[in-house]
Amino acid sequence: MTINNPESGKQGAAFEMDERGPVVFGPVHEPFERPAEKMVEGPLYMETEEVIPELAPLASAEEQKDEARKALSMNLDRRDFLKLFSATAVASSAACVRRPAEKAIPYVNQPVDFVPSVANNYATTCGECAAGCGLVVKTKEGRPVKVEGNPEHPISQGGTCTLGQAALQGLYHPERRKSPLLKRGNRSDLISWDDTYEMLAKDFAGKKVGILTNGSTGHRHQFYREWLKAIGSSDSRLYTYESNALYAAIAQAHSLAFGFEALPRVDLRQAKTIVGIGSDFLDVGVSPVFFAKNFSEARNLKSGSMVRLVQFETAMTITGGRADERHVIAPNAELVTLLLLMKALTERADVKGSANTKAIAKKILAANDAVTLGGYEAVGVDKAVFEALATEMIKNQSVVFAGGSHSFDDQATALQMAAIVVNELIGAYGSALMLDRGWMISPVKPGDLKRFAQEASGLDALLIIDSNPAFTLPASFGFSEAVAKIPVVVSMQTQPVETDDLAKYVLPVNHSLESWGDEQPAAGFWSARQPAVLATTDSRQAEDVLLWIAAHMKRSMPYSDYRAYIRERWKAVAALVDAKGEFDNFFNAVLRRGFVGKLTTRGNDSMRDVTGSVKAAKLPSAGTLRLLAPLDVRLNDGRGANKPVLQEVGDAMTTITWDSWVAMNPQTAKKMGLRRNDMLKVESATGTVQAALYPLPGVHPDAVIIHRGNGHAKHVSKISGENGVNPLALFAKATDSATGMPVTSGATVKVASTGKIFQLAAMQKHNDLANRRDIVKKLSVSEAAQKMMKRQNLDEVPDLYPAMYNTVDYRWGLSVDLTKCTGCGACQVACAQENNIPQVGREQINLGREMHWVRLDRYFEGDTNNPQVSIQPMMCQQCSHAPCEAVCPVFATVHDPEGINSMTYNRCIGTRYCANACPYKVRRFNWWTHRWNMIGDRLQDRNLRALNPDVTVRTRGVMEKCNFCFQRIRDAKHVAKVQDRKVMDGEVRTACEQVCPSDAIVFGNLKDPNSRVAQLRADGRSYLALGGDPEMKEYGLKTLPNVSYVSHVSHREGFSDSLHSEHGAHGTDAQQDSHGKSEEHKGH
Amino acid sequence: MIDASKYSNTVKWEKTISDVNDEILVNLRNPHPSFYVAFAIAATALLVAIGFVAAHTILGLGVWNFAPPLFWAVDITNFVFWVGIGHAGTLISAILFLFRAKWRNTVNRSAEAMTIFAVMCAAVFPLIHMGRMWVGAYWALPLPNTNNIWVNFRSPLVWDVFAISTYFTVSLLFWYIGLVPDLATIRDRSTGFKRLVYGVMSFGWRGTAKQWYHYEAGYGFLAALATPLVLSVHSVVSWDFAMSLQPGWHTTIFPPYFVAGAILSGCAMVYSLLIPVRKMFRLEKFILPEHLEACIKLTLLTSTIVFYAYAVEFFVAWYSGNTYEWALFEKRAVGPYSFYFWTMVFCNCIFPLAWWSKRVRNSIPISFVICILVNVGMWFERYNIIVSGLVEDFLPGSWGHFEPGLWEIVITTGSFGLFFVFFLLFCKFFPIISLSEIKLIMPKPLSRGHAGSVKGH
Amino acid sequence: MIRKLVTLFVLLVAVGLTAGSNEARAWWMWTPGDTVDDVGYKPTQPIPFSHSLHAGKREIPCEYCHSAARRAASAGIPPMNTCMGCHKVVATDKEPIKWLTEKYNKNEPVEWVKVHDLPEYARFSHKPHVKAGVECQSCHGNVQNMAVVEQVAPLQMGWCIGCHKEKGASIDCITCHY
Amino acid sequence: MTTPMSTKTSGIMGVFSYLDKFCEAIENVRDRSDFHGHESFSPTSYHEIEHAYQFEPSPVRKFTLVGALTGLVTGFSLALGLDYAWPIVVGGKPAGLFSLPAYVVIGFEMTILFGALATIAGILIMGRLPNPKLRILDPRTTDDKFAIYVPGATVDGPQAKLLRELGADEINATQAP
Repeated sequence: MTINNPESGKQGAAFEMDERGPVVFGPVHEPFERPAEKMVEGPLYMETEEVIPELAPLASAEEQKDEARKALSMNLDRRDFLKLFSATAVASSAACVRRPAEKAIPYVNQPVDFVPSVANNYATTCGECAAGCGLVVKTKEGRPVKVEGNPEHPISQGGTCTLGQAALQGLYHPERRKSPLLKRGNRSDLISWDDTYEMLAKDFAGKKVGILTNGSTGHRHQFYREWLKAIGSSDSRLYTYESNALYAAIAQAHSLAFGFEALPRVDLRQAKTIVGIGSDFLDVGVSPVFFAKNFSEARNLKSGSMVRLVQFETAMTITGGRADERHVIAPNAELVTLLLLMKALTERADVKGSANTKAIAKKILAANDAVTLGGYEAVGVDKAVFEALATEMIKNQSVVFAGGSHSFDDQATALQMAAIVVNELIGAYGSALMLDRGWMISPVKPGDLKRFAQEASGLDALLIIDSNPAFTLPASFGFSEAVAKIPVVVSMQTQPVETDDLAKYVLPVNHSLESWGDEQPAAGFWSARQPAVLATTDSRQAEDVLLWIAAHMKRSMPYSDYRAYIRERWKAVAALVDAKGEFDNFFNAVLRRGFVGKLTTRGNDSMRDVTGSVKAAKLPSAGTLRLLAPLDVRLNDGRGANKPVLQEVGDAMTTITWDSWVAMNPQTAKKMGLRRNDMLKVESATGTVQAALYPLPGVHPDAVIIHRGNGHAKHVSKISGENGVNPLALFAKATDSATGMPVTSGATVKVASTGKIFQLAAMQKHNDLANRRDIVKKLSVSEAAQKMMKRQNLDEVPDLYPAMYNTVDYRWGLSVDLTKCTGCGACQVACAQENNIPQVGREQINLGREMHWVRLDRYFEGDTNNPQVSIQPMMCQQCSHAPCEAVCPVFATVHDPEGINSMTYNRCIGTRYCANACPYKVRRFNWWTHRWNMIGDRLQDRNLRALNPDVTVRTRGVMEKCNFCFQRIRDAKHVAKVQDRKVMDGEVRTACEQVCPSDAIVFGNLKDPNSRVAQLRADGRSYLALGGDPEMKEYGLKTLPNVSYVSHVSHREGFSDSLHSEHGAHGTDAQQDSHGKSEEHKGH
Repeated sequence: MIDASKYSNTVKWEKTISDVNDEILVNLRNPHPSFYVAFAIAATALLVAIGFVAAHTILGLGVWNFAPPLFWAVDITNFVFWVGIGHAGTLISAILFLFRAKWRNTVNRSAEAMTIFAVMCAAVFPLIHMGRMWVGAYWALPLPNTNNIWVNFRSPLVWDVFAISTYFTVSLLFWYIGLVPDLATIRDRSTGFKRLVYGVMSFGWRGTAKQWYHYEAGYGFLAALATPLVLSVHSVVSWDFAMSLQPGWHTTIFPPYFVAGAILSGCAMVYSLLIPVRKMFRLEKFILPEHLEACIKLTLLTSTIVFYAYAVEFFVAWYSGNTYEWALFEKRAVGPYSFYFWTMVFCNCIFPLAWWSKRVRNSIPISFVICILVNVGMWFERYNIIVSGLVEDFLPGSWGHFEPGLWEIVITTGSFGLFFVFFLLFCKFFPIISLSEIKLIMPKPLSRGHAGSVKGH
Repeated sequence: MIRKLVTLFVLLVAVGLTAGSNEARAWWMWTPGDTVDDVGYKPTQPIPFSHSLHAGKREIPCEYCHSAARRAASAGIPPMNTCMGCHKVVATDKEPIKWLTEKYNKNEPVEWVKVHDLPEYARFSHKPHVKAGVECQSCHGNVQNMAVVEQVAPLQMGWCIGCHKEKGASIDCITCHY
Repeated sequence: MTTPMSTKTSGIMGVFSYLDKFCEAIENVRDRSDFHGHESFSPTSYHEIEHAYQFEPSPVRKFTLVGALTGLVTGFSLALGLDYAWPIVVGGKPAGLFSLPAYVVIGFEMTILFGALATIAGILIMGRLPNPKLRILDPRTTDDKFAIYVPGATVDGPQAKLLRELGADEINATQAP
């Protein structure tokens, strides 16, 4: 992290900010905000209007604004400057011995807040999904180079998900349209923005104009409604749509149950038991980072216990992988399962909840009597399980999460309703679920899609803004047909999408990092969005386009631009948080910090009788294969598919990149005579798709899982076009009646082999631990609680050589908590962005040549039908006795006195001996020249501008690997040196630590015994990978890594024992399929 | 004072030293047509491989088929294989010289030539496998530079650089110093330009008693120096593996095991080269069955050592109780790479057992086939060590799979092309059998009766 | 005959060397190790800006214009508004200043030629060096006496290392290469 | 077959066919003053000839020893010296004496290399090689003949007579080498 102007005061940024004026932040209540445990020097979040006080202290606010305007207008120079600065001029004549002359081109007028080669950070809000996580965008020379989570932001708490982390690749995507497009018949012409406004103004005049847009919790939808009204249409013609149907279902259920359309905010810190019924709250859920942070905190071993996650699911999700108890249920049996749980609860006398709730529960159970009687067998879970669970849930503070994208069927809203009832019965509302204070705003209005389907035929014109329903809705939904009848369709997108094909006008709009805006993730909590860079192509902010159209229609709205609108609306926010003083100061301070809020409260509602919504639950039909089409964690509904970095982060469970795959239970596959990589034909009444098989342990025998996200049309993107398949083609027209959202789970399919083989680009070739004991160590909770009490010194190893690190101030170390890591892959994306790691594409991945500096090793153990999952992030272990260093003939990799195993790229000659010698196999070799400046024929080629200028770009024939983000250590040390102090704990955060939504990674100085990482390393639960069993005086390879792992702790029965028994020796079927036979040593 | 050689009593020579020059140097005039065919094949293989190497230098190493967790595969297999082949020459010249094994005099010249060309083939692989050979060639040597940074003398690869270049230099000197008198012989038999060339190459050797005397002394010292060198080179190469922590690599038995294997492959290669060369240049009367049998005996000896090494390696893997080590060995024997393992075992250990029978030993066709098989087996031994040692090591999450692809095959073939091009050129332009040394073991030209007639009288 | 051969050989070598010398030099230039230093490199700049006048005669401190040196990795080339700060009134009659003013008014930057140029893989930061009290002159030479700036230090790794060893600064590879 | 007769003979070649006769001749003539400066030629290095001359041990061994010791010192000092110039920690092993075992390889290889080069130099220097001025006197000596060259003698001189008595097959007049 870079402090922009360290000389301005030794107090650090946080104080300086407060000195700036009478800015009052609304009190952010417990338990919402994480208390600042320690002062951590953070970045100074710059916003575009700011001026460094010491340089221009006297300028008035008005002048400041002008100055900033000028700075912005200079951005053109800035970009040219960059172009010329970074590009080397053509080599001079051959006679000249010198390197080609480079030009140094300064600004004409340098913005006052600009120091060359020092990063400016801008606080903003992520726009990749509707969750509204806070971001800090690091810009160098005016160019965003890294997106980080805003550590103070209460929603994301510093984390970002895979998708959010990859926002930069969206910003710099070379396929973004350069200009508006007008389509006439088969022709499409580039038109100017002025013509666009003119033509659209004519087209819209006096017509019934509608807007279909993606979810947002901020002022955007309100603006659209105002605009619709202003141009003479009706504000009811705003249709909001998110392909993540969970928003609509939960909001609808709460609307029905409490008459209040919202999503409860979760607080898991006190929870002891979490029950997931087909839930994917750690995968996609409704706010993945917020949930992951919450869950991770609940996973802390506090006074010897931690939250227990019980998951009932059909697919093998990341959430299920974290479960302490996992039950595989039949496809679409979620509602029945929940009813069985409800039954078990109501049968207990000590059940919580009001009498009203109990009565409703009884009624619901009575209405579904037929189902609950025979349910156990159909679901596949014993009655005893529910009874035990009910006891536990009542005894402990517990919560139920139900539903997810893989279980969204026509009973989805009913499922949520039942979940509300169950949560009432266990008293989750008010403790783990907050509906009365700071509830989460639904980004969509439930039922909008249903309304759209009904009203589309009546529209004269439709604006589709930042939404791609042509791809994300099943073809059977009839979206394309409905839209085709609308005379004027305008598609306003940041990137080319399938929906553009339906439109007459295709307008490129700003990426969220180029936009103004805001989100309100929780009621009363506002998160601001400001541009970190001027539009990188000739795009406009969608809202500004609308304002221009209105102006051309002579129906101007009273705002010069959307920023002005936001400012106007934020006056209300200022009032909400009781901000005193100048509004300008307030607004500037908010932009600087990124958010403000004072949680809104409301009274409790008693539950309405919702029996009618939860009747006629259906028993799943056994024996037929059912298709589930979950959202992909990385690609979401397909919006991430054109980003190579996301395609290349493997799916957590299968480690497959770049493809769609068919996940099936290994035994079902075996029975059908199918093997891994067999190209399958998956056929339903409405269509056929072909994808290769991956037998995935833990999937229900009747389930066929194909993730959404891939299968884009060829012309949409060179990267995602014709990559994989879209499973939605297999779904017949069916919707969840309460929300109108299409069903994406449970289509009956037939699966047959095509006889062809398609090599799925799975990064991991072997899937279990092969009975090895010092790789992933596992502990039961009680053991862990015991070990936690013990301090240990992992570096105490008999050694012939002199001790290291005696004379230095720092010894950098990293700790990875295997209990917390979910395997989401955000660290891989962050690492790729920070360290300029190239993407290599399917063929190379198939060979095993992925370049991730951090590998996510996923190990299955135990029952093939319901395996234990361990995920181990494996980055360079920075061994103190590194086997790789001694073997390098040219000192290209040597040991830094501060513990970093450094890699000098320009010294490397490519013998690759180091990589062979590395027992962790974490070194990566550049087999090819990676091209950075264009999307070439190869998918992995990336935009030159997205490169981090602080990190050397590696050439062909060079080894590379994790170096603990040394550029960050370097920067922090320079700052500390200038301030005559040591680097503080938490001042340097590696990209992976920073991004981790689960806080599984901790980096710091091992020489400081009080640093977080030193504490963790000394914790009895920690161990060194391949470090043997130090308690038994057996030290393994004695590589003495500076990376330590905190053992995987789980409530699972016999969890730690599996280490020392034969339990783990049996290879899973997925592995058997790929290797022919189980070839593991069966122990001694 | 003049003893009849012990050998000349047991070996039945049909030729005298007067026949030596005329009949051995026949290659300089008129080789068998098969020579040209062989040369054409070898040259084609070499040229194709040069094209492939050029392409991979331009495109990048990605064209090869190996990938993490294997960072070495067929490239280093070939390197170790050729270094191993290169052992026989200097072993035969130096160690057997010191042991006064006379049969060596018939084969040492071609064996030394083989050594030099094999080491050249070997040295090519570390260079091309880096992809950017110019950088490697420049930096892997301890040269003064503006960076003020030198090579890492603790790296086995730097040891390799030293060992291989020393071995190559010493072998070359040894071979060439042995050639000098023979080059003088050729000079004396030729005229004009050819005479000039051979004259320059022979340094003006005259064959005076003084020269022979210093020559013999120096040759002896060279042999004494080369003896530990022979044993060290493959030890150093084995440390490339043994100095890492990889299961299957990190073992103390590697140096003797590698040396024995190298001698095995070298002797087998000598035999399999001698048979066609003997035919092609009609040298049956000089390279006698007794000499061939001696070569086979040495091969058999080293084969049993190798057999023992394989067994000990397995035993130690089991006895150590190291999960990683034993899992690897188990996998070698029954895992996906067991084909290579069993090929190696059968070719290197089982088939040579047939040589315990004197009939088999003396049957040239059978022995030739077994020698070829031993060479195949030795190639697979290195392949087995490298590939199976890397493919599935410590962390199952990093495991991979490897099968050689087009580039591997073409470049391997090309290395054989390179070898045979040089070897055949050697056979064409140099005496295949050391003229002066074979004269030493032939019946001495004595006036007292039993030594046969002297030419011209 | 020998003489002819030798002559031919020598001729061939000479021709080859002559033709290849530039290429060979160029090749060395790209070799790792930076064998050719740039000492004495003295490119012609767009306008004859004289450090000896500004920094020497007028005694303007280095950091007045290169103000980022103590705060950042890059010392920074002063933006044109820094020049114009004085040259709005100073020496406005001089040709180069007229040219500069014209460019400034047209909002066009001056394209200076970089004199001190490190390879991209060597990461040098001015900040800690300034903090450690290293004089600008110790690497850049007596710029205050130079009418046209030229490179005086080789700026090669060995040179850096020499000073780092002498001053007891870090000589770890990763200090500059990451 | 034979060297062309020259008008100016400066010596004679006594050519022998049999090794035993040749050795006998050497034993007889080696200490004679009228054979001073004679040279004997043989097709290969029969030890009998060396014995006949009763040579001292060859000085080539000194070359070898000096070369090898130089190599040993060079190898170790190269490795250690560069370590002290820039001590770099690799694999937890500090530079210098801690890493000495690794440098044994370098020292050893340099010993062999320098020793071998010195030995070759010894052979060449002691054997007066290469020397283009000294011509071969009878090409058959590299084939199967033995010969003794006596400078200054004539075909009908006493030396020729003695050689003929000792079993020389031919006595040819030759030019000075």
